[in-house]
Amino acid sequence: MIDMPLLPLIILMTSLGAAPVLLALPERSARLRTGLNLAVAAVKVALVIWLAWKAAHGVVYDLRLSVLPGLDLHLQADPLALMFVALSAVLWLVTTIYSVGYLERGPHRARFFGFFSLCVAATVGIAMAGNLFTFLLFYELLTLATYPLVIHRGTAAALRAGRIYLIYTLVGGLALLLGTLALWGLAGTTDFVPGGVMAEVAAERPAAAQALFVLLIAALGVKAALVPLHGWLPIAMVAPAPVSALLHAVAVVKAGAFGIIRVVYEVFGIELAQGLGVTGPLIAVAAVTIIYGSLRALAQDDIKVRLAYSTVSQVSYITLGVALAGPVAAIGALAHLIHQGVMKITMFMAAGNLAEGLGVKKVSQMDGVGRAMPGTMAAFSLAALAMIGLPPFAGFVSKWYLAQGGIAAGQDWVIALLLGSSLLNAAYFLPLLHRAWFRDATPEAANAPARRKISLWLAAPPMVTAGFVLVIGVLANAPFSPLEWTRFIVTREFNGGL
Amino acid sequence: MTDVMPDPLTLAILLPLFGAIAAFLLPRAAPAIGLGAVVATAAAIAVLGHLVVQAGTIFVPLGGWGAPLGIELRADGLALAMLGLTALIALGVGLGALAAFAGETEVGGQPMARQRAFFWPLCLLLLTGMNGVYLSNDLFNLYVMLEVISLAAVGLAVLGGTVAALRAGLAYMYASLLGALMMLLGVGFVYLQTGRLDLAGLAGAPDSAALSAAFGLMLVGLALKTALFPLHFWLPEAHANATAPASALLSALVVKAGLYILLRLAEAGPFPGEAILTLMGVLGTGAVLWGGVQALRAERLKLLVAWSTVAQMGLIFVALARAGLEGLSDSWRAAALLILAHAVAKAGMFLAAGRIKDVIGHDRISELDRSAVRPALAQLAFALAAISLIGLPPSLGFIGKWSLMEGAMMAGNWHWVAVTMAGTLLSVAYFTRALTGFLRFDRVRAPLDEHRGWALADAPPVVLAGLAVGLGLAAGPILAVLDLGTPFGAIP
Amino acid sequence: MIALSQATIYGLAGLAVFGLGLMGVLGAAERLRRLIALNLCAAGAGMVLIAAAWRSPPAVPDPVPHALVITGIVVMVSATAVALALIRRLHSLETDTDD
Amino acid sequence: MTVLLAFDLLLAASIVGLAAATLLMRDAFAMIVAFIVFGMLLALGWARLVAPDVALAEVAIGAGLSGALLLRTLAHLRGGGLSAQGGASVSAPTNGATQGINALLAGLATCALGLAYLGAPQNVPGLEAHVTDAMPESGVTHPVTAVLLNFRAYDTLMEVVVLLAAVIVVWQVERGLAETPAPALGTVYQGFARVALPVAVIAGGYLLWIGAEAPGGAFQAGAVLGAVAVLGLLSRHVRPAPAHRPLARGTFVAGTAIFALVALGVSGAGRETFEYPPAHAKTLILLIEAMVTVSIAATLAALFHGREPVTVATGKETT
Repeated sequence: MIDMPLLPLIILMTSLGAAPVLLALPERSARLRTGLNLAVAAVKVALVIWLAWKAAHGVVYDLRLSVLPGLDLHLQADPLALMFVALSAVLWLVTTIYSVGYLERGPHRARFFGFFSLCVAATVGIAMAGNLFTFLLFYELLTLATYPLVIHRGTAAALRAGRIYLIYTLVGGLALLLGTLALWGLAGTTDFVPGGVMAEVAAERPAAAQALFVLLIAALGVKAALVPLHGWLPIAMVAPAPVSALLHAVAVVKAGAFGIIRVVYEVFGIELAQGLGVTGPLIAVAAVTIIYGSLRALAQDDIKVRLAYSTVSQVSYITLGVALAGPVAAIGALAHLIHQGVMKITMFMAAGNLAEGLGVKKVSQMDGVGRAMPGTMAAFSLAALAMIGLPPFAGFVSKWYLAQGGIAAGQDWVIALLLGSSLLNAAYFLPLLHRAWFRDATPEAANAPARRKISLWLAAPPMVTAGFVLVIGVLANAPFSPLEWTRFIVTREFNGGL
Repeated sequence: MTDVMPDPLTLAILLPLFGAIAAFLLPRAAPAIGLGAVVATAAAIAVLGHLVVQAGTIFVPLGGWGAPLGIELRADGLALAMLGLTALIALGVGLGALAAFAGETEVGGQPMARQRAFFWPLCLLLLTGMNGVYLSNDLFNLYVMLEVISLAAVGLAVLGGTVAALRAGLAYMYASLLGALMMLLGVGFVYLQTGRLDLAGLAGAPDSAALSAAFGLMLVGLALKTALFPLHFWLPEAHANATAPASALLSALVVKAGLYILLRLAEAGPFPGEAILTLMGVLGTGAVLWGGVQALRAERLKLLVAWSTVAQMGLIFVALARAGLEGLSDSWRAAALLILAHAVAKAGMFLAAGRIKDVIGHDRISELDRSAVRPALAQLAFALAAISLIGLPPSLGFIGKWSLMEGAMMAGNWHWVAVTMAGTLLSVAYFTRALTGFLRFDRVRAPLDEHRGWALADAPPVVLAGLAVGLGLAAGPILAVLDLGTPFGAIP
Repeated sequence: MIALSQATIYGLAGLAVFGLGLMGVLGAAERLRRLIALNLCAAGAGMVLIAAAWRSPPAVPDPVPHALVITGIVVMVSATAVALALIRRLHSLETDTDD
Repeated sequence: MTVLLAFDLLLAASIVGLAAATLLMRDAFAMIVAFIVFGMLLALGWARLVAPDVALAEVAIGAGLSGALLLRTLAHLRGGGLSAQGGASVSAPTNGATQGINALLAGLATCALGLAYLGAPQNVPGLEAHVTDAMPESGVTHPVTAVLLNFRAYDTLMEVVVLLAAVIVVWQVERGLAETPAPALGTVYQGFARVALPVAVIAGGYLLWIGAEAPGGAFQAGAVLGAVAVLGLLSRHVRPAPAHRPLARGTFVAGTAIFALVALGVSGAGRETFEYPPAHAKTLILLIEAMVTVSIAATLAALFHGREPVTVATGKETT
């Protein structure tokens, strides 16, 4: 195969370049738009596979563009980046298919798909950012690209949600800017380097290093929805279903979590972070978020809001695993980054189908929907069971590693935390499944005028991702499974500490 | 310089002048002549750029006399960057003007045909003045150039012919004249002290009361011309009530002339003290906050954009002050980057605002969302420009703000970082008001008129705003151009 | 003690005229009056320049400031004409709409 | 010496006094008259400082033409039916306290400037020595003309550009034929005009010619010729009509165009822009001055007339 040093850039440009074209396409050119969307998404998956194949064979990708003296825009394709890029490429393809069906007759499709594409480009940029400066750039781009998606419906409620979303994320972005500036000022570099770049600074000015850690984590914690910075996430549920799916599975929330991984491992270095005594508070925050999110989820009647609080809780598993500072926990964290994405996207797409097909938006309306939409609800149920942590599904694998990691780190209480969380997960998901499968539909619901048959564009994607949930759980130990990949990454981050 | 004939510096000034003359003589052909002149000027600037890259700073002693007796033109990286910027914006605004003045008549204002005919001579005279300022190395000549700019700018500000525009134009005229006259008296004091008029004459001058008076007068005069808070009173109405292409030129370019001269004065030195520089930063802070608050309260879109100019100009002063006198030899870069960023973005934004106003029929912010017609591309251009003005990556505005904050942080001046952050938040808040109007749909009564494709009129704002965002990636080359001929001496 | 030369006398007078003009610009409410105040500022600045051209009596005065002031006068009359045109136009429009 | 010094003191005091009086006059007409007298006295002061060119320019343009422009505008404003007192339209009234603070600030600033002026060195060499050295190569013998049209010709070109800009803006702002005719001159004055016009033309030509060697030059000559044209307008010898526009436009730009073309044309072959070949310097300078004079005269007259002569469709044009 020929060598393509620009491959990461090309992958970025597939969606970045498609965005303006999609935006400029007239509203009526629906077919052209769909074709372009799918083609670009498919090409991207192919390119990512190619990139992974090359990278696995030792090709190093490293692209730099000097922006200011000493500051580069830096794209690279380390294993961690590859993992996140692969996740976003695959899920983007699925979500694009779903969106085509979802927005079939809706207004502003040009705008939607343009920004949708931009959003994925930002995610790819975040994944492949080789330094915090580049990360910041795409992090802000993500904010901007998602805003029009969140307010897509253009109602007062949507705009209010959008405003809250913007305020949270832009303030978080400002904090990240300040943190990046401070890192640049203190360490003289913003590069992501395994083992970190802060050793000297921490030795000389530990207080400054601690402050910087807090600042950066808080900045990223906004998007990662760490309590108490999570306020925007449940409100942003006014967005159309595919947007919520993308936001929760790969784009926004994951960008925050991914940033935390980069900062802890490659800006500070896990040992330094431990030495600075900042991982302990981070564990505490993560633990509180896990429990708090679950408790709030219990009380929600709106399906999407319940799922949103579930995300608050589940994404903090990643933070927890990172902060536990052991290789096993790290594997759990990284694996959960992928697993949670696949599970959550399934549930959101399924929830969207319920709303589209049956007009069901609340838990209390879910009686008997399993019989009305068996495929969709099967996918939903599978993902929910996985989320609870039932073996052999994906969620179980990551929770297993997290628990092991907790023991390895001497924090046995983590097991209690995970068990408690799983119980709560069960408490807020099982009633849904019970209603869907074991109760009869109320007569009004059965004859509701909102009922319509959903197209294959909508029905297929959640079933496909549910298939992923099954496969990555059952085949967790197969080569090239997400779990194996994370093992490989963690080996690298911990300098062969496994 | 004599090997090239005639030299591109003079051409950069005289080509637009010839264009203005031709456009005035042949009103019907004015748009074609105007665009041709802008392109020719850009070509001269390209030649000049080639020379500056090769030789560094270039001096042209006009008439062969040389300073101090004669007037010298001087071109270095900073001048080159400003020339290029001005040509770019003139081209963009000129193309935008083709569409903006395409209609027949406007209620209560000048007939469109007259606006079209008079826009070009004035625009080209403005270009003559701007390019003259960038290349000038002589204090009195700078005063004359400022007056050329003033008259052309006033003409552009009142082009629409409405009462509001005329009132604002007259207030602008008075402020502009007073600023120029202060500059003139300052020049008198310089002559009193040094006996010469070239900028180089300032360099070796001893610190004295007369020189302080000269600097004081010139700084106040230029602050008035650049609308530094609290001398900004004339700007919002003048910029908001002009027709869109004129607003774009006024906001993007005209206010920059004063700033540029200020940079040149600071370069020539001796700058009258740390306290004055800090005061400029403090007033800049005032502008950032007051301009931001007023933009939040503005009822019309163009007024919001005009107030944002006040805030952004303030930010440029903060950039100059960010690291004190010691740091001035680097701070000017941050200021220059912000000048470039603001110019490109604001030109795009005003053109976009004009398009929005033309298509929707008004620019009342609270009622933008009632319109069934949505000029999608103009709104996109507005949003893109806003990204740069807010300072989000990767825009040029971001690079400018980054440089500002980086220098302030390195010098330990965290208060300037805080001001920048506050300004950023304010700008998010006020631009979101406009975006909300663009994106809200539940108050529309009539069926929505969907985006149906491109109109040529959308291209200039979209391209300018896109450049404002994209040029951030070219910050490296831009900085390299700025450093040609090492303005402000060697890099510290 | 500063020698009271012609230059000093006219220079200080020029500053005084400039200052009066400044007060007028800041204080006057009428358009014409403010314009005349600006013209006074210009005259004052011109006086300072001409005074700066004045050396000890036997020598020829420096012609450069003279040329500058002539330029200044022409520039000022141009600006005045523009301002007056604006004033006239505004007056017409305002009296029309007031009716 | 002391007598002269006393005269200077008295003159300077009168100048300042008239400046103050101008601003304090309540009646707009009186204010303008005071301003014109101020200009005359100022010219006298400049003559005392051996600046005859400047004095001439001030009388002709600074006081004369500006005064005429102001009076014409006042006539327009009063023709609009306003009371004599309010002749000048009132903008937003400023409150007393603000006015007081402004006056105080302006006063303080002026005092500070005065102190700085007194502290400035009195005998710094200016550029006179440079001028004297370069005079032989300038092509003219009068130093001020040499500065204006050779050493700092670029400034002068831009000054003509300012005039051009002014007339463009004025035309743009106002349009239409004057529906209320300019204050016509009585028959006596018309007779006077018939005699005065040719005399003034000759005087203008002379001023232009003499400028090369003695005080005078393009601007003064242009002002005199401009005054001729103004007189022509007032006496109805000249009636601007739409058909005159191309000619008028051509005349406005001629000075600028020739000036700039010569400046560019002489460059090359080792010479910079504006660097006249010594052999042709005088000719070229005279050519430029002649064209500039014509342009200035036409421009000043147009500024006085104040509107582009176009026919406006509507019966009652909202001028």
